[in-house]
Amino acid sequence: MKTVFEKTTGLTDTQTHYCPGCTHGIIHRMVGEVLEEMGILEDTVGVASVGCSVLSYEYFNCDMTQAAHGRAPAVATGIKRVLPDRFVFTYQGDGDLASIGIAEAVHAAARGENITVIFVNNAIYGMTGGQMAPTTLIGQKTATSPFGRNASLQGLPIRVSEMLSTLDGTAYIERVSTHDVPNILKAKKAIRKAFETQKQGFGFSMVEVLSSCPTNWGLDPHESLDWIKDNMVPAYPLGIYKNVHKEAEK
Amino acid sequence: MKTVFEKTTGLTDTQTHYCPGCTHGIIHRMVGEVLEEMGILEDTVGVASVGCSVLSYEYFNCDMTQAAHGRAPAVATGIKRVLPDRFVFTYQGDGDLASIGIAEAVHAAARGENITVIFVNNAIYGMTGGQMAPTTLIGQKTATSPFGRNASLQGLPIRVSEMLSTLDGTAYIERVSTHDVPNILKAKKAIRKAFETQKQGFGFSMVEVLSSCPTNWGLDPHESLDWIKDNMVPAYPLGIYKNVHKEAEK
Amino acid sequence: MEQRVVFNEETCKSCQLCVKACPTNVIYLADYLNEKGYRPAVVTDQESCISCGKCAQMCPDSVITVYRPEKIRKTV
Amino acid sequence: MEQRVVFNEETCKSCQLCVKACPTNVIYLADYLNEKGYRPAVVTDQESCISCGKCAQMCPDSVITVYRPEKIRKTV
Amino acid sequence: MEEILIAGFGGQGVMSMGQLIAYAGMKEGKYVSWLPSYGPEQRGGTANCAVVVSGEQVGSPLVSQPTTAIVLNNPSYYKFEPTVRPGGLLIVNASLISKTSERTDIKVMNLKATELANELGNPKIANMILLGAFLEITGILSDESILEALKKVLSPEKHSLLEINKRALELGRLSTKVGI
Amino acid sequence: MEEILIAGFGGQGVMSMGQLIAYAGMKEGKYVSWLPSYGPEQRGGTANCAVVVSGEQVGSPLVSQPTTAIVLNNPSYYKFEPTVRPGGLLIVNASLISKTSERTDIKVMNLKATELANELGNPKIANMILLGAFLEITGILSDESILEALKKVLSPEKHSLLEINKRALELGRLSTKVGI
Amino acid sequence: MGKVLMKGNEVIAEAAVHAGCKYFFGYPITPQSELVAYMARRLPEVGGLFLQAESEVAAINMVYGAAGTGVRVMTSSSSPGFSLKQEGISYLVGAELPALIVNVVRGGPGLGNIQPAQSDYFQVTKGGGHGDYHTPVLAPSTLQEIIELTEAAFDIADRYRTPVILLGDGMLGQMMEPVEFKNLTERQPGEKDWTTTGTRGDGKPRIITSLELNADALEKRNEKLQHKFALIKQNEVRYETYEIEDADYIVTAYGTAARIAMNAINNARADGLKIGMIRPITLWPFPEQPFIETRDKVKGYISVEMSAGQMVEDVRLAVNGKAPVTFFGRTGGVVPTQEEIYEYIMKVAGGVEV
Amino acid sequence: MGKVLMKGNEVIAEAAVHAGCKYFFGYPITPQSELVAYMARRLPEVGGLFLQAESEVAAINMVYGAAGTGVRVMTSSSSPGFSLKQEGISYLVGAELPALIVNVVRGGPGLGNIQPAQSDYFQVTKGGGHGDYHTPVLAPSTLQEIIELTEAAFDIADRYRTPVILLGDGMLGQMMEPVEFKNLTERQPGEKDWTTTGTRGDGKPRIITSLELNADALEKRNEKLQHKFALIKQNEVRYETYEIEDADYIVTAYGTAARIAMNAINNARADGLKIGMIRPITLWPFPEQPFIETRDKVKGYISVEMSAGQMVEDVRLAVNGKAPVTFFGRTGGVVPTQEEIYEYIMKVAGGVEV
Ligand SMILES: Cc1ncc(C[n+]2csc(CCOP(=O)(O)OP(=O)(O)O)c2C)c(N)n1
Ligand SMILES: Cc1ncc(C[n+]2csc(CCOP(=O)(O)OP(=O)(O)O)c2C)c(N)n1
Ligand code: SF4
Ligand code: SF4
Ligand code: SF4
Ligand code: SF4
Repeated sequence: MKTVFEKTTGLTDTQTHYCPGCTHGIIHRMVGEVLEEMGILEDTVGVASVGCSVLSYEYFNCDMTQAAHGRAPAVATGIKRVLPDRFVFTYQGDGDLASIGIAEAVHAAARGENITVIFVNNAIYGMTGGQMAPTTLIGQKTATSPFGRNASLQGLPIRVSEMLSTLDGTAYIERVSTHDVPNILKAKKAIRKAFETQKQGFGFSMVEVLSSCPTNWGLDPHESLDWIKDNMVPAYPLGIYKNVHKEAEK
Repeated sequence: MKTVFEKTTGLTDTQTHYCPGCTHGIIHRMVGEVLEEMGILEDTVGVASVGCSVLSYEYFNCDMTQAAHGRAPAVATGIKRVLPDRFVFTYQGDGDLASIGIAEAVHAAARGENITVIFVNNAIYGMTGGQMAPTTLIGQKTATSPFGRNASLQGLPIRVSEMLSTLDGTAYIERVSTHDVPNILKAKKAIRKAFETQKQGFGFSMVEVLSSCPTNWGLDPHESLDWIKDNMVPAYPLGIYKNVHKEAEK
Repeated sequence: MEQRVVFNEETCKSCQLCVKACPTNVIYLADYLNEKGYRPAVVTDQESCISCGKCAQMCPDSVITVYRPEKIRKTV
Repeated sequence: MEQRVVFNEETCKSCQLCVKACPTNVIYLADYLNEKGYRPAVVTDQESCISCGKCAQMCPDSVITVYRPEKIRKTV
Repeated sequence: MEEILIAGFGGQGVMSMGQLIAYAGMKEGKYVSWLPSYGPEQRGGTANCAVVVSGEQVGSPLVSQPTTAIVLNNPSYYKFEPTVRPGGLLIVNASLISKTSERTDIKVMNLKATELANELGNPKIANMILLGAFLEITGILSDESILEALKKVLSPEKHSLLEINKRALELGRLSTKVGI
Repeated sequence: MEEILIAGFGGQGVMSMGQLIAYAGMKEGKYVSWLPSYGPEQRGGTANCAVVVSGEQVGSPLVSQPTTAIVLNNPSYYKFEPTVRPGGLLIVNASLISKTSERTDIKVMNLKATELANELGNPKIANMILLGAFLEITGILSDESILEALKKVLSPEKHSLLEINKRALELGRLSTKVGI
Repeated sequence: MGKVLMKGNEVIAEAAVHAGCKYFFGYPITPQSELVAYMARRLPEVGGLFLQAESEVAAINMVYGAAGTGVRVMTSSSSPGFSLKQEGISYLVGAELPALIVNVVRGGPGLGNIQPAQSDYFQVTKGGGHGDYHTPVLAPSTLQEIIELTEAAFDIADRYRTPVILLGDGMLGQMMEPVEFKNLTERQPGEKDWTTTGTRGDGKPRIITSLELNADALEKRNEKLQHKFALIKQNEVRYETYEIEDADYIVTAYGTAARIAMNAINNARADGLKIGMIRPITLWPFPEQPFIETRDKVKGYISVEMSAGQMVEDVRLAVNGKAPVTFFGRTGGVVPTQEEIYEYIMKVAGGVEV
Repeated sequence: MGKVLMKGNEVIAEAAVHAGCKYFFGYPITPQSELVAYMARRLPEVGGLFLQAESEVAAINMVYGAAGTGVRVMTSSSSPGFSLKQEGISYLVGAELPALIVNVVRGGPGLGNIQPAQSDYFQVTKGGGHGDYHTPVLAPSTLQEIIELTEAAFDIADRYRTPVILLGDGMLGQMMEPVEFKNLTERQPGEKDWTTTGTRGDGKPRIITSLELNADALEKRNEKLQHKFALIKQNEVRYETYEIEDADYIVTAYGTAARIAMNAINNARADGLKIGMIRPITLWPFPEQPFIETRDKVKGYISVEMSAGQMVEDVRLAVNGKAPVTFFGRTGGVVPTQEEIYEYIMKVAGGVEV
């Protein structure tokens, strides 16, 4: 028998605390696989943020630092500037990156920090029990938008990939999804590309991954995937927003 | 004799503390004139930020609140949400808005706060004695980029108007300059347009004004205007980046 | 017949994403609980598994290992 | 001749932006200091001023007031 | 003073069981408190709440040695079975918990509540059956108070569920006698 | 202990005058300190610095009652003329300051330093002329120390300016005698 | 209205609404998120406004803006988020703006955990931000008291033009207990002649600022602040005493620790020991008086805290060496049981001094 | 190298470089901007890195990241900016990361002004952030001492895995004074077996975190921290005494206030009064010993501060009621003159107790 698929050594054996069907687990796996496949697990320092993924430091099989809420890109900057030859990535939710941490994200991007940001957009705050995120969709009900997000009250969702792509320091930015296998395969390619970008020293790379939160969306895991497809993908178009590799080819 | 030009009642009689030839004074005058001309001085609350313009609360002839460094858009949000029928504006430098305060700016913009931001971009920190701003040009020497700003070390300048324009909550964004009389006249029109945007309740309006800092650039006032024209304008193209009025016409 | 798809049952959380992802519908939830209190996903009809790996791609908890039978070349 | 362009000399900071902006080159710096220690901008040749207001547009310190003579219509 | 600990998976209704007791206690003029476990750890594992019903002002709402523990799943059983105060009561949902307590210093009640609930046509009200048993054995609160509390806790559109809840309570009470 | 206050517009070289004194004092083995006024208020108005030259460890580098004040513009004159310690010295750049002190308890030296500097061909070295006068009257430091300090303070490419600075110092000394 | 069963976090929110607070700016954080969620639902009902800020920093500055218009406004957070508000709190004090700031304390330092703690005592009482300032700090110990103190907080804030801190902990925030909202007349802030709402009708432009470049002038302002602090010390001290008249030993504790300690004290009394309690309700100003009145009579004080020992310093300052002061504490989110407090009391009062 | 004349801010920077610090992350703020500018020029010369952060919040978190790799790293700020670092400092303590944090204090609260002050004493000594923590605080009073203490700060930071604060003020930062960089051997941090630099060669993955969801486990960690704090208290207290042996009154002051007070004391001695001085050099741990040794002999203590009275609390705690403690302070950026301190001493020591 040939092994078609087995658990990556990029992850530890610790079982995750994520809710059943939460796609954080899929994204973890992909990152772990990329680190394993590129052979850089030993040369990587990951930065866990505050959110459901805070304990990701127990799951990724590499050195990990836990950062204050929103500050992962600053922490990553501190690490990378001291150790420019290591791979440094952050793993951040949308509350972490797009709300409290948008300044650190914008500036790491603008400085062209040679780091990789895995940005998990699940349109909600998972960890704290389902509050509105900057990425919450119009009409979406959350603990802090109980009547549905209302554009005139709470404004419109921030499309982070689009926004950061306007910054000259960014090298690779792609938005992908986890709602089915073909998209997951694409997502992994994007993550690989992002780490390759870092390897080549091109600067700031980010993969925005649309992810589910069955618990706080109040849907079962499979419905959640449909919700991503039907509601999030239209609001957050998938695709490559910045590609230094393309530009380099020119 | 007919009066062609006299000092606006939008400004108090207090003499400013700005350096000779600093264009902060011109921008103050334009804002004061717009408030006077629109007849809204009594209905306006301005928010002074931290930077050379911190004392602008003594110069604008309307109610003023002084905000912590970078937080003027949050303070303005607090005021406007309580008093939606008043005009609320912030007056912020590029250190204040684009560096420490970028999160508050992005989020006020994303929420579509119905406020007007006067964003004075002089490519440097004036108040603290000439340190690098996020808008400092490549190669520009400052106290904290003594060898000239280096893209690979300090990243590339942030073009704030371009970035914020990607946010759906923004209604009017224009970049103007103060380097000669025709541009000053255009700048004033833009400021007027921004306040009109607020009047009509369209959401977030911002005018980015390219401004000089003769003292910290080490140039005389007139050379400084040339420096804006020759160096800043190419890096920060003038023009309208977001125009809800145009869209409304469609 | 050898196992084509193996579940580390103790780590399964019953989310059923594998169940929905499987093109041949061979995965189902067992009628017992694992230590964590979840009904683990299982496959009994191993022959029907086509070793496509989709369940494993979809599983958030890296529960699944997938094998493909070697092509057996017989030289007559 | 009436004053077309009037400087509030005490508030002038000698920056000379008005001097450069003036299309008729009538503004210059006085040879005395104001209380703040600056040589204020002044115009003596008021006739040459065309009341264009450019100096005032350019002045960061709102030092300048500009007047235009009324057109005097004589009915013969 | 009753110090009650109720534990199980999230979704088994352990939190609302506790709130019902507290509510009913309040209605009957007692001092009460309710304290949930909270935070992310409850996600994977167990959720629990502590209820104190007392004749005096409640000091600590924390319950470390319950007079009664009601446990609805295996992990909760292992965690709380040893903590029950000598002389206290342990109520076990035997449908989901295989172990039986060997403690002799406490009263143990094993109830196949999920099966019973299924019989009533709604597996979700296993918690009410356990509650009925608790009320029967301790006798600290009347069914009326509990049902009044239920009316408060259920949103109006769910008042149709009152009836089945009532029946579940009764079944729970009954089961303590017939020893199901 | 000499407590010196030097004040004028930014750009008149008041800060560097103070640093030269401190440097020279240090070279001569004295305890010294130098403290600038700082912050935005100096932009529009006056800049000043305080220098202490002492035989003992300097406690406060602040100078509220100077033994010598050197003032280079009107606002500084008004601010500091009254603060000079009785028996102290006030040196005034009379080219830019019209008032004359009427105090009789201090020594006042009015010097048209800017005119003198213009005569030397560089209006910017008025400060050095005033410094020369200060050194001559107080005698606390030698010209050598000041010139050595100047070498430290001037960047190498500006060492060509040493000569004119030296002449300015001498002119300042001289002027106290001839009473220019 | 009768008694209702509510979560502490929700009680704070509802009490604020009762106190006339219509504006809330905040950011979610466990264990106070229910407060934020409650406001999101509740404030629209009373014509108020709830806004989720992008961060705690933004939230406190939104509060600053809103407070400047004269309305009653609040924010709330828990320890790490509260730390982020320090600059803003210092600004509120400097600009003399009234507001309510809630800290539902959790285990620290750093990210710590989300369990109940009292380890932010220093931060809230000594001034966690820069500059010479204090803010009144109210520490309820029951949910009913939350109602009373939330209202008092807004009144004090307006009366003295100062931010006020309501200090709870995860247990108080998460627990339910019967509470009654007595027939309150909705309170309104009095006339404020310093607000920035546009000059319309009120004359000359007004300025809200904490800047004063001139040192002498800033010192004048600071003297005014210090005078205000002295007034608050004089007028607003609150505390509760229990059986201190004949006490040999006095336990001192606040908030959650106090309610648990109370049980331990009752048990000790039942066992014949003369134990009393001083429960500070205002942590700043700290109630020195009951200590001054008892310090020459008692054999000692025992400070019980859910911290490594913070309030105990204020106890020592109040006792001023006149009697021994010992400390019992649990940290990191561990809530002490009444049994262990009882044991500690027995150890100390039984003669074994610690 | 001989004596050189430098600004205090630059001395801090150069001393840090001498101490082997090659990484600086910071944000400009008066009156410490020269430090930032100096580092921008200087660090590239030694193969180090200077990075201007987008804010103080980002700066302290960059420091957190860099500290985790094991290098010597620092940031600096002044009061409002320092307030913004509180969450980050609490994280550094929680994750046990060594770093140097400089606060060149200015007048507050709020935006205040940029003149010298000592009004952040509480913030730095009691823990301005959340949670049970302390950080060593070193307060130099001359520019020469800055050199010594900056080096000590890095050593303490590494030895105990803790952030250390160097506390100055606007005057110390802005003034020039001769200093001498003695022939220092460049210090290197020792081996660190807890860094996250990639596992390459060092085995299993390592984790840097301050999170511990389990309360009992977090309490264990906190006990470890408290143990560390106790060790620091035992080993690292620094202070200077002056003529305390025969003193009737002892003035206590630190930093700038101490150097000014020293002149006043000398004048008082010259006038025949027996005045001594205790100058705390570490503000935390506070030097209790010299107070304990003198408190039964002296007639009183006078705390002189550029604040409304903060360190005076620690003095009271150390004196513990054994002698009167009075306070003299100026605030808002006003630096006291030696004359007024002298007068105050005369008033107190002359029998008029305040
Ligand atoms: C300074 C601070 N503020 C708030 C929190 C509380 N908090 C923890 S996680 C979180 C939001 C997480 O949401 P997101 O980043 O979207 O990640 P998710 O949990 O959805 O994966 C918040 C607000 C905190 N820990 N620290
Ligand atoms: C929290 C905080 N950090 C830093 C400062 C110091 N500071 C004052 S103004 C300023 C920068 C101002 O630059 P900019 O916004 O560009 O305005 P300009 O002075 O150039 O007009 C800084 C860093 C401060 N006051 N508060
Ligand atoms: S709360 Fe949401 S994001 Fe968090 S683990 Fe559960 S499903 Fe995933
Ligand atoms: S420092 Fe620059 S920005 Fe500030 S007032 Fe002077 S010229 Fe203007
Ligand atoms: S996807 Fe994984 S966790 Fe979910 S049911 Fe299948 S095997 Fe279990
Ligand atoms: S532009 Fe204004 S300030 Fe400048 S010189 Fe002319 S009048 Fe004076």
